[in-house]
Amino acid sequence: MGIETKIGEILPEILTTRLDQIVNWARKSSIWPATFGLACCAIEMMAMTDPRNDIARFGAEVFRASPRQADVMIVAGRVSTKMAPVLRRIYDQMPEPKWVISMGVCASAGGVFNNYAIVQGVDKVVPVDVFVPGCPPRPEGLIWAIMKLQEKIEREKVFNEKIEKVA
Amino acid sequence: MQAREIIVPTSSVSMLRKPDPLGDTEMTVSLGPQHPSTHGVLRLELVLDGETVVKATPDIGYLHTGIEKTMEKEKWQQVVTVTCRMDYLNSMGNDLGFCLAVEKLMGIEVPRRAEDLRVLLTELNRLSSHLVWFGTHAMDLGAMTAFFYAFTEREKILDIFECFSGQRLHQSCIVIGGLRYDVPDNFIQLVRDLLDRFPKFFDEVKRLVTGNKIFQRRTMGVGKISKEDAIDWGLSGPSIRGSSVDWDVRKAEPYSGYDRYDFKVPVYHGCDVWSRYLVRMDEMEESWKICNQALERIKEPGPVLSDHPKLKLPDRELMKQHIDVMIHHFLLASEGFTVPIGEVYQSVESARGEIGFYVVSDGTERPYRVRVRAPSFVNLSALPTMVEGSLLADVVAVIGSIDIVLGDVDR
Amino acid sequence: MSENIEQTHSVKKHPRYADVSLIRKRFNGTVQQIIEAAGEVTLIVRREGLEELMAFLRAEPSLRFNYLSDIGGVDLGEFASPRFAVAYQLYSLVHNHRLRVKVYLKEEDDAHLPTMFKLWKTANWLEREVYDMFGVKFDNHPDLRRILMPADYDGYPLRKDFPIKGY
Amino acid sequence: MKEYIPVLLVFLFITGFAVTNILLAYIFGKHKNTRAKLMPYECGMDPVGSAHQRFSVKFYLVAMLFILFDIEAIFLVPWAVVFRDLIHLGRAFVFFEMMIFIAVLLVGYIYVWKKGLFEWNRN
Repeated sequence: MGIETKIGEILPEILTTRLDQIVNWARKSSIWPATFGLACCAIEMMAMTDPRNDIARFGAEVFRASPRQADVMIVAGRVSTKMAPVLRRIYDQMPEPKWVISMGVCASAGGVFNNYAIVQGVDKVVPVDVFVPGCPPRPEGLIWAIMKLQEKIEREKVFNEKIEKVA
Repeated sequence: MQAREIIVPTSSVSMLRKPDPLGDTEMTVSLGPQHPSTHGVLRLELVLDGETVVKATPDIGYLHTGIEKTMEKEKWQQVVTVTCRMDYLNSMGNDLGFCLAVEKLMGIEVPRRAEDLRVLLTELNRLSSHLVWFGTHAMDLGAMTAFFYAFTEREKILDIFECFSGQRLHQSCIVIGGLRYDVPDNFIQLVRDLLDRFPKFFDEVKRLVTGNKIFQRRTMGVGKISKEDAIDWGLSGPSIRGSSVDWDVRKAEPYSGYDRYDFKVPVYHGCDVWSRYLVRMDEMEESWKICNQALERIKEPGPVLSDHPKLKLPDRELMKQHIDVMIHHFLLASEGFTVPIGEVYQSVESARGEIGFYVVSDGTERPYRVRVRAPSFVNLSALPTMVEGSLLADVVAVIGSIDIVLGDVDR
Repeated sequence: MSENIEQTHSVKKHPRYADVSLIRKRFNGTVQQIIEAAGEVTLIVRREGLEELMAFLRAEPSLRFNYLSDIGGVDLGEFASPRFAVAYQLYSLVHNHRLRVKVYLKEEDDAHLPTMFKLWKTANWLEREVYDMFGVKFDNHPDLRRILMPADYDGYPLRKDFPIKGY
Repeated sequence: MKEYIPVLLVFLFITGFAVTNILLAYIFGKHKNTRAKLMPYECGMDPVGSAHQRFSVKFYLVAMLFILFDIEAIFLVPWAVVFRDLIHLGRAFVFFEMMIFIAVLLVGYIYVWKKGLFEWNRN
């Protein structure tokens, strides 16, 4: 693992939590989503960036096309079985600290379509951090999800991660 | 703990690159499923010579949802919730198409007020769909501000949809037999405010993009398709009206009372991205005119659901006294109604073109087969002829000009 | 036949569905049945004479079906003798009338149909979708492969014996 | 020589800022080089063909032209800055001296234009 876990052992606990908070504050206040608009939720995702319910207030309005520069992948829409390997590939190609928001019922659990073509829930393909209900969820619903993700990032431990001895 | 990832030393990745099959300067690029300018999950396999596109083969199916299979297990009245998720930008156009097909099969007359309301709602939906097209098409070519103008105006239209049906995108309020419920009383005032403010917004936006020299240079003479090719490839809607074919389903086969409205069908003869752009901009004005006329008509109250025994639930008081009315109500609510055996093809002018519903019924309470003729699917099949020989940057302009929605393409 | 001399009027008032007396005379052998229901005309046609009929429908000045709206496949049931039905929805931009040509196919003598790509280029993708969903083959089609399902998918989803959740 | 100290300081500050940023990111970043992550990004598909191919020459020519005319613009800047101090040599002389320089480059520009290097899609 990275050098930061070594630092975690040297520095006392109080110092690393302070360092944690700084790093987490930096990460949470500018989450760059990767454009992964699939279906109707993508239209509501676009509506989230328009001047009325503006996501720029939370620092997440820069939609990066390439996964290399993205922090969060908002899976917006129904994931078909033909698209699942592409989704997994894009998730793998995103650099670490990465998160996934599964937007809408179709991404979270297959939604209205319980048939041969749709993956019943995107957590079968990638680990998901925040699920957003709604079909499609309102733009405010997605902004709520990003705020929930920010709270989750704040609580993450960056430096003094306990190293489980892998058998 | 996450499954252990195999840490691979970077040096061994180079062997991953397969030997270059073509061997010469042509390069195969995948304008792939995850791409900002493909309006969804379309994949274009482009063979490029320098920057000129030599060969383009669209690869679709990345959003295939098996909607036609799902329709076969839904009851007649439930299918509406699935059709509006196909072309999610013009959901009311899809519902209207399906409902008209079934009404034609059952021989049902829809009350006049329901027809006018349906026209008003589908035209508002066409406006909101054209605004999304306008915003993303201009943004693909670099004009960022048009997106924000268009989406703020669209939010006002979605407010009207929400106040009326509780849902911004998939209203499913158009059902077989008319409308699910009547409009609230402040609906007419909301639409009146929207329609009064629309011309001022539209002129400003027109100056912003139509008058923009760069936008004109990027779209004139790009993505040409002649009139014969347009008819041969089965284009429809604004894409075919940009190649000088004067065909609009609302005029050719008027449905839901469209022959009572006077509006012009814009046709341009440039056959390129620029003329398709102009067709859609004029279409927005025509839709505005239709909305105004429809708004006058829905002022006087009236029923919105046809009183055909299969469709209208009997009223509660009568149900309390007679057992047969109770049974009728129970069967209707639990099992749904049956549609006589037969097949019908009904097409409707959606924002992207002619969306056709070929409904086959075998007399039970579920449709036997619903085949949807999706305009984006057919318009996309003509993309290679428009794109081969042009530059890579023009591919983005052409995709924007045929205004495809991948939910419509892949169904 | 140059196209631009024909002014395609969309306001011309015409019977919405074509009169079939001319077809009945010329193609008595291939046309098995003519159904007029729900205000629409359907020709039930045998597969053998299909190509000449379609070429005639497209070229005949009084009919002039120059626009192929749709090709729809129907599976009539797992054990039905003519199992598949393929319906061509034809439309004439010039005369503003429609016609449906249906062909019934038995599964035993491997359901195949001549391609309509020569007459209408839009048939290319429409036939590929019917092949993808039903397994009806179209001989000398430019490139008959799956269009919506993944390329190596076995099974034809829209057949009645295909379970809705897939295998 | 002394007046070049501030330039040196600014130079040091810039390189220092850039280097520390990259170094911090490298040190504190979590490195997990899985096979999928190191594969070239092709919109989510498998990479086909290799990127090291012969490009057509017009890309190189356009780059060279840009550098050429860019340097021409850079030469104008010092001339414009000291223009007032050279007034005593005679106003017309100083002005036309630079115009000759620009005229020479203009001949090159017209030649390139007529050669059709700017028509991009007629390769």
